[in-house]
Amino acid sequence: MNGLEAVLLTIITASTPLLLAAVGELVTERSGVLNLGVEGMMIMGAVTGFAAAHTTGSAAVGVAAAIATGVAMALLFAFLTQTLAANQMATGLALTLFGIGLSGLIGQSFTGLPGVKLGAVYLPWLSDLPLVGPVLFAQDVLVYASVAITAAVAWMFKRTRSGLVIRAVGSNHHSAHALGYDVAGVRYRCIAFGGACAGLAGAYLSLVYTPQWIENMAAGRGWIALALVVFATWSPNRVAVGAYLFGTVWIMGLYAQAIGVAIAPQFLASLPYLVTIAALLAISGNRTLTKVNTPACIGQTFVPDR
Amino acid sequence: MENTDDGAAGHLLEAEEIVKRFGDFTANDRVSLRLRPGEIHALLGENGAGKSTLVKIIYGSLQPTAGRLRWHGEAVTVPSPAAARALGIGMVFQHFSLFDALTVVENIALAVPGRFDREALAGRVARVSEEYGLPLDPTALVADLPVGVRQRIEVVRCLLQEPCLLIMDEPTAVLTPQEARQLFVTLRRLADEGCAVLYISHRLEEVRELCHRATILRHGRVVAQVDPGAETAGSLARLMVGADVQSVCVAAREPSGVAALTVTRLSLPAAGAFGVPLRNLSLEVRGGEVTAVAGVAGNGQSELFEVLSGERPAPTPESVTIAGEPCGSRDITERRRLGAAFVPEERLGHSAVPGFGLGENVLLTRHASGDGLVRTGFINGGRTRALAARVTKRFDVRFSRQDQEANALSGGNLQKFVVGRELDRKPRILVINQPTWGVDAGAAALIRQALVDRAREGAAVLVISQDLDEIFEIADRIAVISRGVLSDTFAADGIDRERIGMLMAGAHEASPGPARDPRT
Amino acid sequence: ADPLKVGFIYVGPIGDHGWSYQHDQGRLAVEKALGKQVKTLYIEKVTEGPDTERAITRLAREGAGLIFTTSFGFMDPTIKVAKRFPKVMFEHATGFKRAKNVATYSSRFYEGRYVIGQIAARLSKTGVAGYIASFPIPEVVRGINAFMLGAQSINPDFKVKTVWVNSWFDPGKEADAAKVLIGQGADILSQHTDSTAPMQIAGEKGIQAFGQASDMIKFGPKTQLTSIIDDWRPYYVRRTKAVLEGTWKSTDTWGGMDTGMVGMAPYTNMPADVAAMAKATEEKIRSRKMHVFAGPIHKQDGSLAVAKGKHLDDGTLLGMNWYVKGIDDKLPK
Amino acid sequence: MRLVLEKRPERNRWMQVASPLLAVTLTVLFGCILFAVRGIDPLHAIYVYFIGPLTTLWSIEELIVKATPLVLIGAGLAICFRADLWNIGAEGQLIAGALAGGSIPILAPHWDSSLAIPAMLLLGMLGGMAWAAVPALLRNRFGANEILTSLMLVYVAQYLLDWLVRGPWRDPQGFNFPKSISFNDWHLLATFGDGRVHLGAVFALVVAAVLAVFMARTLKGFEIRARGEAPRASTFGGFSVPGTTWLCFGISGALAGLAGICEVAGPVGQLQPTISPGYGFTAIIVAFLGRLNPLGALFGGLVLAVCYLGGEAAQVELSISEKTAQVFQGVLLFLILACDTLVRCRVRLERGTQGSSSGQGAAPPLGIEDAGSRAASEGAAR
Ligand SMILES: Nc1ncnc2c1ncn2[C@@H]1O[C@H](COP(=O)(O)OP(=O)(O)OP(=O)(O)O)[C@@H](O)[C@H]1O
Ligand SMILES: Nc1ncnc2c1ncn2[C@@H]1O[C@H](COP(=O)(O)OP(=O)(O)OP(=O)(O)O)[C@@H](O)[C@H]1O
Ligand SMILES: [Mg+2]
Ligand SMILES: [Mg+2]
Repeated sequence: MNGLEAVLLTIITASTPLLLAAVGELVTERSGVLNLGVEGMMIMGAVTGFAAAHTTGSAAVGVAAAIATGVAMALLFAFLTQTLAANQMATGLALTLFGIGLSGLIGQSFTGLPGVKLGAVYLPWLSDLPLVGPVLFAQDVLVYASVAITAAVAWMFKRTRSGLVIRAVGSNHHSAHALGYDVAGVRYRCIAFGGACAGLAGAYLSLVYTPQWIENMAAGRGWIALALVVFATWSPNRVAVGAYLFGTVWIMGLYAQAIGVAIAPQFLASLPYLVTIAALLAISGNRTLTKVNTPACIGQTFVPDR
Repeated sequence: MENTDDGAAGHLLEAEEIVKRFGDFTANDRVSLRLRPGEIHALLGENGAGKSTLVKIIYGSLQPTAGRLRWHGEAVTVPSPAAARALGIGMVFQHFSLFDALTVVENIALAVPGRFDREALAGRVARVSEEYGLPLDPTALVADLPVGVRQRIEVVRCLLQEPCLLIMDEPTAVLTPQEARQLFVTLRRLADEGCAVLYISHRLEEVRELCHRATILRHGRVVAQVDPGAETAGSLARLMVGADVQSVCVAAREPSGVAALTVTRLSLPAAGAFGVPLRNLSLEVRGGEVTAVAGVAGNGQSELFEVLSGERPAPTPESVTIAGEPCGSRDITERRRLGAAFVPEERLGHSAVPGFGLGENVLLTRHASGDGLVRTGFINGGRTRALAARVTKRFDVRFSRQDQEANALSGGNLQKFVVGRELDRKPRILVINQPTWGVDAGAAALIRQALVDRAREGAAVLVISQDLDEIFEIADRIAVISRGVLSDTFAADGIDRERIGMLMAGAHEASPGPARDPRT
Repeated sequence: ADPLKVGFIYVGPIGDHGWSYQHDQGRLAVEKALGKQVKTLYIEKVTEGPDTERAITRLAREGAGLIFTTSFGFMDPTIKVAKRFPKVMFEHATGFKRAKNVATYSSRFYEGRYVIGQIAARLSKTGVAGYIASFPIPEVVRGINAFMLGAQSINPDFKVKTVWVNSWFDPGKEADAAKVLIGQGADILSQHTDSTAPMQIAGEKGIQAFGQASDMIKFGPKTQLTSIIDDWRPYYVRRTKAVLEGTWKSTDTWGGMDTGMVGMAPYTNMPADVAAMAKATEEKIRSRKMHVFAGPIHKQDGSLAVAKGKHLDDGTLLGMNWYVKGIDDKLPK
Repeated sequence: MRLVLEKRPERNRWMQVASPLLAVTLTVLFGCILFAVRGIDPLHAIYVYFIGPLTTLWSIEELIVKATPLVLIGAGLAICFRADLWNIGAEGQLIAGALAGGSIPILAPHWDSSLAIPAMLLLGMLGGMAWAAVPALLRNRFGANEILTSLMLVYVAQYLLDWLVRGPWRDPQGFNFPKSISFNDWHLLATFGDGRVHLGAVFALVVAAVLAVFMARTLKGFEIRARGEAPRASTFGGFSVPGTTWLCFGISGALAGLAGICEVAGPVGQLQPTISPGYGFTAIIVAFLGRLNPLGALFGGLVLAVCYLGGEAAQVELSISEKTAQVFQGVLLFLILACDTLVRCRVRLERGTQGSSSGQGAAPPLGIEDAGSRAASEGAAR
């Protein structure tokens, strides 16, 4: 394995969970809901994914369990914010705190056990190409899935009625309600989709990234995914770009050390967070980028008249 | 009254004994209504009489507490707007149901069943809009469109469904007289084709001109069904209110001639993605007069208001002066200290904090105006409440409990309160945006009278309004705003509706008026 | 008589399969060895900070007669609580502050590092090892130096590449670091962090690795060469017995292979001659025939650290903040 | 059947007090079920968890020690949240305060003066304020989302602290271990009796009371409340949006910084890589439990301290994992939010008679049901 290839592979691994979580949150936010619980859904996906895979010996079951857990967590959020009209920020924070705690509790009996690794899928012919072969075409299913989901979401927003309805609900829930769309229903589904993606991102952590269960293994990735959505101004394509850029920064700190750059490791470790802040600044300065996509109703509670 | 009581045969829609309660409040109380194909039927009533509630029930947005609907003589339930559309009912909402961030064709697609095919639908939109003379660009972003065009989108959206019943909730409130006339042509044509129209409006003259029949609601009950053509505007108003409406008494004016508020060559970029830029605005408001800025909503009125009030700074200090002081960069509190007072358009959330009591809402604008409400940073609760009591008493604000929260007040009462709060200060300059928007006749008369009285006491009053009736009732001088450009100011008795309508539509943009300096 | 209550304060979860796990193994050994004579109590995941003092006090109040506080960050709180409970004996791991009723203990992990350095030099084809390090503190620097000295005793040109992950336990980052190091040409991995992630990555990439703190063979049956094991069992049993017998005294123990505190997991996945060499070295260190930091040792800048015939004293080892000659990386400051 | 909310015309005042109590009660009930499921006598467990910590002087003192930083930070956050500003980086501000205030005992260890403690407290507050000023600045100047920026700064602060105590501020006599020198006695806060309750507890009481008055009685407090309720109206009232942002972040940052310096000059007594077990995040729950009222934060801080201490006691006495305490916190916060709905709305169970509420569950996760075509099919059926 040569150096460049290794670096690219590491970057893809570091970026995939971010992309998965961010694209799910993007759909949620496009429907006008801000779910700050990504971190919590992700960590719960990680623990249940690991537990299910370990118990059954099948990584596929693990992935399914992670998705189901992500959805369940998301539905809890949806019930509080959509049915009970609770504050979205506070509920999202609660979801994160709860997820971190509960995952620890569930994971107690699974710490230190070897996991089931989701294997790579070698695409025939393509994976034999030099450099691009192993980097692009010999990845695990979830890497392909992250790209496919992103493309599907982009297509959905551009071409389909579902995408149109989601954008409408996020842009003006009063009008959408007046036209007869079930605002809460649409949002329930978008939140659930976000949960499924976050769960999948969690599964990636505990089944691919480091195939084992470790407490708090999401390590702030959920928050970075949230920042990525803002950075991408709610565009699926830009979320993908952002996730990979971010993965690169994440890895570059380690890479710099391996080639012998002596900088305080604390500085390199805080680089991703500083870059996130810088990216947020860069994007909030650019008004044309934010113009069309920004869901105008984001974070607002909607209780329809009856 | 010849066709009110004949048999059920031939009726398109019958609403029978509809009751709608919101909590303890009854918005519709056993309302019955019948519509025939081809009939243009007016629904009249004061604010809060229950008109919108009734049509929302017909359109499926709301479910009745009791009562029945019949469609072609058969009992139906309309569980959702989609079901209503499937029956052939279309509706243009009082507050539009459009999406700023979507294109015209996407907005329309949201109300049209079937697969979402952008190109095919754009073709249909173009065809229908041409057929009815309502031109639309399907790819334009709604946010970039003026209000008149937005309404066209709503109408075209209904027409695409080939409706048997078209409901229009106050469609002309935001139109220029010319646009309104164009709409009437469309509506008459639809009626000729056999479509029934249920038409809600506060403009009694146009109801008399357009509608075949009228149902009048008061406090949620039907009080009369009449042939509007056989009534006068005055008699209709009496039916609606249940008493004679006082007209505003305008004393002879003695203008002081002093410009208390001036705007000079003010240009301002659009705020945010969907704002309107202001272009080279100049205006003078003199003491002793009511000056009005007419115009269709969304043409820069809010921007003008914000830059006058100081919520947005002007580009140069001199571009706005108050009482002779350059104020462009001063904040709203400093402007208030110079004797200016402001009443914005939006009552809840702008004029008043919805969750605060009336006392705290008095404090909102008067904490720095020398009433002793705040001493060394601490709020004097007693004085604040006393002041609120004074305002509510003087302006006849009705509420159920002292220190009631603002959002529990009805719209008209809240408007009386926020206007009263400012007038109580006896401001030398008053800027008020849409003073009686959505306020019923009684309250509107009271507010307009108070504005005129204040002007006659020597204050400079600037009224920004889209209601031409109101403007002609109280204004001494009139200017028109359109797409962020302000026309010259005309004496009220030297200009007619026709000319104002043309200016509202943007006529002065095409032919620059003589007052413009050709070099700029 | 009532059983002696023995308390343990852990910094991590006992399921971390690293540091706290190994200490908890010690607790279980105490229970097993002394049966009804003792009862053990523990609190896990105690943050090093305002909560530490309370957690220790709680155990003392519960009637513990001997309390092990098993993380460096527990040092000052241990001393504070010990003052208030003069009848309770305290044992603080890896610290340097003692009192009449506070003993300290630590172990010479670096001895094992010398052995794995030799193995690495024997087995590596590229002549480059990757080293995943936690923090640039003396303990870790000492380990890197010992590893390098061991390797140089076989192959004087051996190279080591270090990545600091700035954490004792961050599997994601450790995994990333492992991949980066492999990409940089390392064909053997050593770690001074606690998670098993590098072992798993090495396995995936088909190279060899050394475990840390505990036997990680479960996570790399084909990967692990050996592992340096922290074995607190003999020490904990010995000290508890001392309390029971009334012979406990405040002492400072820095035990190496000779005391059994540092152990090596079975030598696996390597040719027999390499294993034999490793065993021989291990035996030499255990029997004190050999000192890992025996002179001559040169620092990175070429200056002499210790002359031939002598070895570095414990004071220098405890404060070690320089690399030995032959390491190319700069030590981050 | 479906749950239907009806907005109350006015907030229910009785419910404002009752809802947090209801939430706590429900959490305890949840705990009973959880323990019963795990085969532990629920009544005994609840006693150990929630009553035990209140029964001895020692544990009450520890309760106060634990609650002190929570109340200080929670009261500040309550103000921020009231203004609809989401400062979730209090943990970072706490660290910044500890660093700024701790610089005195580390850089001037021999400065033994009665001014030393006040100077440390002041610097601590300034440090927290400075760290909080960054998200405020970024929001005011660039419109950057304060939730994300303040959170990212937590990580940065942690690494900064880590670097300092392993590098420049390391104890020269500490064998290179990551910690600063232990603060001299004259740089430690006074304690009460021989327990660990320190001056910070007094600050917490005073801060909660002063802030309660500040919010209810002063124009600045009014400004903050108005900003949260209706930002446009507050601008119209003459209050500048950036100004309020500065104010709220300033107050909450200063209080988090104060909590930070009180911790290091109190129970911790030095700088080290970890100085807080996540007080900055837990204080978010405290603020909500106190219904975003500074006095309520006192109540919230004590409830959470009981949760923590009870969790620890349960570990020793019942061998229940410490994670249970964390789950409790999460559940508690959910229940508070759910119960809060009762303040604003009436909740009714309605039988689903209308067509609009049926036939939605079956839709695939992404297939947003097409309202038009549904209507068309219904129309055809008729
Ligand atoms: N063929 C089309 N006709 C009309 N409008 C379109 C068409 N395609 C896209 N749009 C509109 O253009 C806007 C941008 O579309 P798109 O889906 O490309 O956004 P994005 O992918 O989120 O952003 P970006 O293209 O900047 O990455 C959307 O509002 C979309 O509805
Ligand atoms: N969702 C609701 N909850 C409670 N009260 C409501 C609700 N919707 C409307 N109302 C009340 O019902 C009454 C009738 O409202 P409606 O909108 O039908 O009046 P309207 O006749 O259309 O008035 P306008 O001329 O102002 O449009 C008003 O007093 C209004 O405040
Ligand atoms: Mg695109
Ligand atoms: Mg209406």
